[in-house]
Amino acid sequence: MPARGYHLSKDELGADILEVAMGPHHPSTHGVFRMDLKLDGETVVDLKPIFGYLHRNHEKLAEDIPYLGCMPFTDRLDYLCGMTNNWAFALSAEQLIEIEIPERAQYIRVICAELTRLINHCLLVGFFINDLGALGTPLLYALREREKILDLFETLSGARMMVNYMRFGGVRCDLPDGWLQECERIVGRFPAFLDEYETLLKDNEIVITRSQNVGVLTQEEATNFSITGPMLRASGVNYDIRKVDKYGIYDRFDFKVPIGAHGDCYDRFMVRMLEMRESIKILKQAIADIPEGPIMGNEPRVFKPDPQETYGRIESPKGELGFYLIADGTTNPYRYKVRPPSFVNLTALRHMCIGHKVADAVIILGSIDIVLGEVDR
Amino acid sequence: MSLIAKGILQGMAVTAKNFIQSYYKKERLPTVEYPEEKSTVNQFTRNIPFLVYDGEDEIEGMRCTACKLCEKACPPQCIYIIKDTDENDKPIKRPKVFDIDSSVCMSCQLCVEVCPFESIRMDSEFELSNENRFEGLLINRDELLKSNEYYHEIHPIEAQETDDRIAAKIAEAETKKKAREEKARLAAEAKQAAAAMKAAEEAAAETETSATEQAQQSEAKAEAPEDNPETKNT
Amino acid sequence: MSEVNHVLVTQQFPEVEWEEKNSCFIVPSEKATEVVTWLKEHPAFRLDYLSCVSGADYLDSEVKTKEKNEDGKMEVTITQVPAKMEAVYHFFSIEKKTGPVLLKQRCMDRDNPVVQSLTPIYRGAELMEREVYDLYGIHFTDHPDLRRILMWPNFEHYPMRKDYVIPNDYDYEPTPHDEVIERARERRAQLEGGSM
Amino acid sequence: MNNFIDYKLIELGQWTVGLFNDYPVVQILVHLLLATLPLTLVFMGAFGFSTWLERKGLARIQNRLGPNRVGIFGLLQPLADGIKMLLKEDIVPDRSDKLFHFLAPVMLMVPAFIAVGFLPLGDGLMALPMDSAILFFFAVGSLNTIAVFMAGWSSRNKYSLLGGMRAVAQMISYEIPLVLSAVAVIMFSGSLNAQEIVASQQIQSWLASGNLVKEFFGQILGWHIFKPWGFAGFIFFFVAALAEANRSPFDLPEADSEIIAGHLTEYSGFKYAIFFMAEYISAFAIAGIATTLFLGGWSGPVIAGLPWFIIKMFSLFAVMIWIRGTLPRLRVDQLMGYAWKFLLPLAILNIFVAGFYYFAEQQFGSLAAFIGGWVIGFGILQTAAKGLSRLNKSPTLDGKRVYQLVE
Repeated sequence: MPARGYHLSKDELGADILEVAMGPHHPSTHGVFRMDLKLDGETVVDLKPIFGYLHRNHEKLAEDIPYLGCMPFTDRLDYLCGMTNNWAFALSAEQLIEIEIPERAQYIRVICAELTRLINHCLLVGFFINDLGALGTPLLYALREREKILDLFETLSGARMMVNYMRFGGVRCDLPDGWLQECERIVGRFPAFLDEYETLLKDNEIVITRSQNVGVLTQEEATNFSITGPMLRASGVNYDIRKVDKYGIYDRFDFKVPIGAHGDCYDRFMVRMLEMRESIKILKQAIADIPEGPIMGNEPRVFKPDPQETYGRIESPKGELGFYLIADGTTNPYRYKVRPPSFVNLTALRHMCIGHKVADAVIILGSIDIVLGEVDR
Repeated sequence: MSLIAKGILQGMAVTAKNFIQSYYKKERLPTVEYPEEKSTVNQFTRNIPFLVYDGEDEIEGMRCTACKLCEKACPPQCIYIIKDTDENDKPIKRPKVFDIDSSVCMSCQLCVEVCPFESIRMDSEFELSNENRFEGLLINRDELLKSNEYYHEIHPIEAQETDDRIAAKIAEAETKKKAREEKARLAAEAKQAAAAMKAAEEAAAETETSATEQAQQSEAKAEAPEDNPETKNT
Repeated sequence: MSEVNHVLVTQQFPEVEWEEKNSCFIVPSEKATEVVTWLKEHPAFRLDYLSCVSGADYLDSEVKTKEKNEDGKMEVTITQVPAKMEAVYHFFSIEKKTGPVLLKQRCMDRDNPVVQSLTPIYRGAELMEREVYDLYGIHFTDHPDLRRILMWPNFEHYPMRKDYVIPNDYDYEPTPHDEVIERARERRAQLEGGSM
Repeated sequence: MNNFIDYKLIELGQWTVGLFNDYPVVQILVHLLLATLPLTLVFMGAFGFSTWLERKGLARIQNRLGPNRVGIFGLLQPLADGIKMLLKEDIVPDRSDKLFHFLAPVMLMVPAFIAVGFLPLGDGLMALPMDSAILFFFAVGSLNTIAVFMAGWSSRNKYSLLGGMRAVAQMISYEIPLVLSAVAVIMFSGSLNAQEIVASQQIQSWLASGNLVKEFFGQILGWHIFKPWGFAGFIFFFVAALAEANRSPFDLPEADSEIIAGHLTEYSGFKYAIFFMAEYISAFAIAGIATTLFLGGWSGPVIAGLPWFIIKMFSLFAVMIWIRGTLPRLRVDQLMGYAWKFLLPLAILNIFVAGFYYFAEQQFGSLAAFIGGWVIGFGILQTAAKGLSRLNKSPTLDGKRVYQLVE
């Protein structure tokens, strides 16, 4: 039977190359993302990522809105981590107007950011194992735990994901009564879940054979590809913006940065598991130390910063999330640029996938941890 | 890997534990069966804005004055306000049209934060599905208007705070008003006294100037709070 | 923001300009590769990590500066700022944990902006430069794969440019505001009338 | 005797056939119907029940509730699904090979039902009584490779094609360890007849002794799984059976996270349902044959016969569900490597172990052979497995890792 209907091209030896468009509607491209694969049998010989299916030109929108109005839009960048997105934007805008943030607000910000890290990492690990082919079980355990933290966010800010909680100079509202106790209880129980999760997955022979030595990025490559976040640390680079920039009050907490040695998918998975444990350490300290006091400096809602440029960045769960703002003396930002971690991390996708099997391409994509809201913006 | 893979068996033990515990541990089965059983809506939940009115009558008790601050603050521009006019085409402080496009609204609460009259607040109603994609999702003024009692029901703490704030404002306005009246009275008395004094002491003509000055000063003070917008509104 | 030892750079490369206001280097395109390689290798900088590539578009504008002259009167001076486009690079050093160092490639020709691509040196710039090309229309020479990235391939405009006019596409996605519906209807009638 | 259910069923059948003694042609037809119809109906029902069981079990493993809307405990869900599938549009891709696209589900279902016919459901209860039933079972079972490949090729979808190719490679590879691990059993019982294999797993001397306790344990202790080679063989057989039935962790032909649904991508409506049914019935068949070969077939205490067979078959199926709810999927090259480099040598070694065990039993008696077999035979197998996995391991795969925590 002739192979009519398949897009086949030949490689230099005359063998047939199968071109597969994986996505934009595919179970494991994590949104509307497309990979144009060229396959020799099952081996990936070329890969082209195609973006833009979720593009809404959020940067252009922001140019017509006052600074504060941009805040709810940042929630929708990486829609799993509203809190850290808020913080990154608030941090950059606070550099423009140079205001003091009250002590209590700083602590609340740290607590929220670390809770977000827990949410993001446990979801990512769940999806990663789902991409490996486990029928959703680890994912649903992760979702079960995430739900509790989302409930916390709902009590705090009124929304589960689109929090819009941080403001320039502080946070929107104070912690409700009993919130800290509830948070402490949930954080205290989290390690038990992590233990269960590790028993389920860490030593699993199939997980090990599938993910070790797949999608390896060496230290030099990772730096050169501008990789950030857990992915960079899995490659063995000790670079955590919480430690380097010490933004907020991160210098007050005692925590460590987990470092992988191989830079493969298994390391990325384990680094995230370990990061969750470190986040719990930070959370416990922050909950114990949080002072009473005001939560907001007295900054006007609408302000006109002097013409200047600023770049603020934080360690979001996915990597370096930066906001590059150009102010022109009006109430709206002249230029509002997001440096999205998952978009930049995708640069290395092609490099990591070539030579592996189709199934590996899927888990490598999963281990990068992308959210299309942030990639396409 | 030997004949029996230890990691796999460990994992299977975990799933077996979850399977069994899901029958008797609430923590292991967090599912809520939605239409029959609704998960308790948190009192801090926000979804779509609504307008608060006081008392019985929707229109009379409306707190909104159509100042359009929320319209300006709304990032996706889903609020649409037209000021009401009376029969003489004179604008009155009340919206004739107050539409919120719930398909566009992103529940950011910025409108609530800018509202100086504590009028627009967030609802926690989440069953907003509608058959009509366009007109059905456009919520108009009459649908948006909800009583203060309803507000107390869904957000008790916040509503109490709002009420306290309003009460404080009213009280402040009252005291200011009283102070003003008091001062006016005092001034009038002082004037009278001065006049009397003037009359009495025309012949003597001694301490006249100082009394007039005093009266003028207190009059100026009494007039000052009149410009305060908050006192006007309450 | 940490202090940048800019004198070192301007001594080495006299073409490189140091802009005090935004504390950034303005590098002519033809020198960009050389400067960046030097910065990457030099022990005082070791800029091994390119964090962010952004574009910026400035139209012709006037800047009013108020100054007190000798008489003590406020005097307004108006300076014309010509239109320009910039590709802005934020560098950090992972090794020395310093940064950011800003580097701008500026082109005054807004109609056909061309700058030097840094992708051969920092592979992480690949997608970000493509994005700048897509949204601003800045061409990067030596870029390995300069295509549209977020917009579709046969899209003609550059949406982030300041003079980009947002098309009236209410036809496709009407919202329930009466006014908007009316506008959509008008436009549809206009189109139908035109085509028929 | 305690397997009276089987005898009653056989008697019922004989009585029905006896009704038509005067019409020999009709009698043959009735005989055929009696052999096939109950089997078809029972297994179709079992298919429905098992989809419910699977969905419910997976849900509970994942801390969900599972289907609970249609009928009590959602028991009528399979029926609702069936009706839904029937009402759905049957989409055939425009450029597909329509004939083969249509034939593939049929082609998959027929061998699945034939394979079920070779299962010894009870004492004397067998739809297709045959001396070489086991051989035929494997022969018929390997036909579904062709069906899956037909489905994959004729759909003209790249994912289908990949799925079909994977299916062929996988099923052919796993056929070999599957049959080889059965060979040990066949060697030990000296017959290809399914009923005789079951009989060889009953300790006949204990059953005839009249002692109730001995009768009780005589039905259990003889199962091959309690012997070292039987235990190892059962593991090999079960693993290979998972691969043969396309069950997780070997569900590569329909790997949903990689190639959408593999060979099923372009199937919809009732054709999809037939695929589904055929797959479940082959899973039953393979669970049934594993029961026959290693778990003593229908033999069991108190009510030997059909009930025990069904219990064992469904337990194996439940284990399959459990595995599906736990494990991620293997990669295609690892899957092949596992079959050829690990299972195959061990299955061959297992045949030798079984042979030695047989002679040891003849020479030193059952108990000595049992203890010696577990110590020596299983030790050999275990060492071989460890050695093989060390040989196969890629040099860079280091299993457990230690992570640095730095400031």
